Amino acid sequence: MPFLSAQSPPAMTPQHEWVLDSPVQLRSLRASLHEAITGQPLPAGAELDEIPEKVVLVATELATNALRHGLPPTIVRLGRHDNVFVLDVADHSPDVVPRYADDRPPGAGGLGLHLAKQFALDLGWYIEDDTKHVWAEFPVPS
Amino acid sequence: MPFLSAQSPPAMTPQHEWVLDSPVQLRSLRASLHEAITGQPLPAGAELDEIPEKVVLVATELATNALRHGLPPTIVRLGRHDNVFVLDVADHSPDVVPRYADDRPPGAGGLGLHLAKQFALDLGWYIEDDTKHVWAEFPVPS
Amino acid sequence: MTQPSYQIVREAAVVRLSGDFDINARDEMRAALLEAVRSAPAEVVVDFAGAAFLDSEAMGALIEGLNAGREAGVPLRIVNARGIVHRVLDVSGVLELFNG
Amino acid sequence: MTQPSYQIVREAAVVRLSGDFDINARDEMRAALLEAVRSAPAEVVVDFAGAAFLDSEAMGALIEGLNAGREAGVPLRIVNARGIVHRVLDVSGVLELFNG
Ligand SMILES: Nc1ncnc2c1ncn2[C@@H]1O[C@H](COP(=O)(O)OP(=O)(O)O)[C@@H](O)[C@H]1O
Ligand SMILES: Nc1ncnc2c1ncn2[C@@H]1O[C@H](COP(=O)(O)OP(=O)(O)O)[C@@H](O)[C@H]1O
Repeated sequence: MPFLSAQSPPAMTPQHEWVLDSPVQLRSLRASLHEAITGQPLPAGAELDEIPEKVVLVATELATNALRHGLPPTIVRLGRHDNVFVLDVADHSPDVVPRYADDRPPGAGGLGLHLAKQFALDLGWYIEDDTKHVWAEFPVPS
Repeated sequence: MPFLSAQSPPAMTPQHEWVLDSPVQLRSLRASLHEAITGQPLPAGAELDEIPEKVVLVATELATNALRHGLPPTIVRLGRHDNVFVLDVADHSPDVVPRYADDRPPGAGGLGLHLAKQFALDLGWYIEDDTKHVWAEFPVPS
Repeated sequence: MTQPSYQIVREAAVVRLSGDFDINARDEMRAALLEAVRSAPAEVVVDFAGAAFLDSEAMGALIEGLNAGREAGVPLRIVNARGIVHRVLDVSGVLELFNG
Repeated sequence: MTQPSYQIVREAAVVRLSGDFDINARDEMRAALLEAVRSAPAEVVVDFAGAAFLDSEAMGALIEGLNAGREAGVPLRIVNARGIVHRVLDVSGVLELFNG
């Protein structure tokens, strides 16, 4: 699966937004994302605890990609649409596209998007003006 | 808590019985107990998986005590009363009683009954003729 | 706790346990731990990854190993204890004796 | 697997990790692993007990450590990976690369 499908954006109203210029901000992004998600009115339960961790991991992967392969600033948005959390990570390099690494030897990178794909319900990207968005969806347990 | 309370036996009809003469039989006791419990018609669920493990641990502790501190044969019985599993371990030394070890230095033993107490819903013992019974109860999750 | 940190312990000894640990295993388990302690490592790592069962008798051997380590100035650490083995070590306070 | 068995590995090196491991930790993490490998131990135990987060970049450093170990004939093992750290290692197949 070399290419992520270029899908239309999931409808959502962003509720939180973070702007990053450097990887050192990833740590506080995680703390703040985790707080934003667990602060939501959600049903209690063990399975639920995994969702914030998955969102935090995928956000780290996509924001790291945006910082490494795109142009700053990197804008991370979190929103919710019905029973789905939508994470959207934007950078300003519309000409370079995210693609699943296929044949890299172990240690040569290329694990990030594969991991994101495994932890998210759905993963895609789209271009809007001069901005590239990579987005991921997660279930809100009901 | 130096003494286990000498309580009257919980009403139960034993459904399984194992006779042990030696600690080498503990391993097959565990396998067979585990099978007896998981073979019961029980509701599925994560919490449930802990019950067989707890029964298996407490059975090992009580049977080891019977083999070490009592006279053979050691008889292990498993029964069910409403929503409770009853484990009964009998030996033939009615004169020596189980008691919680209180002030042994680490490494000098005396952890077994404390552990059994923590893993069982309830723990007690009684004498019947020339036989001492130590029993433990466990919840059957509903 | 979020800032990453690294500690390298050289010349450790690893005791890798597999199987069921009850009274039948007690003497051999003690012997393995004492052998590891006697080799005078910087620390002994007791790896329970393959252990499926642990009772109070086997914990007795573990504590004897710990005591021998204390006398010899060799710390022992427990790793990879899972499921019922982890609960038994935790509930009895033994995990704390080791890794505390 | 129920019959108890014991394996003692002498002169192991333990790399104990704590904190969050992402791209910011990558270089230091690689350096720690390479240092442990270079000390020519019988094996390297990478202990994740204190690690709360691990991403693909940090896994990159782990795999570089593994590759260096393979060249030097030093096996690396991962212990105490839990929660999201365990899932990330498992789902990506890295756990298998190490302990397989
Ligand atoms: N935001 C992005 N902008 C441009 N290219 C990207 C972006 N995200 C991913 N890519 C491309 O997709 C590839 C695979 O990404 P990933 O699986 O995260 O691995 P890695 O970043 O370690 O190379 C990257 O090497 C890069 O070429
Ligand atoms: N079945 C039994 N018959 C006689 N004495 C027992 C029995 N079970 C336990 N005891 C007594 O209770 C004490 C505490 O038991 P336990 O907590 O299992 O520790 P340990 O068996 O390691 O000494 C034992 O030392 C023994 O004196």
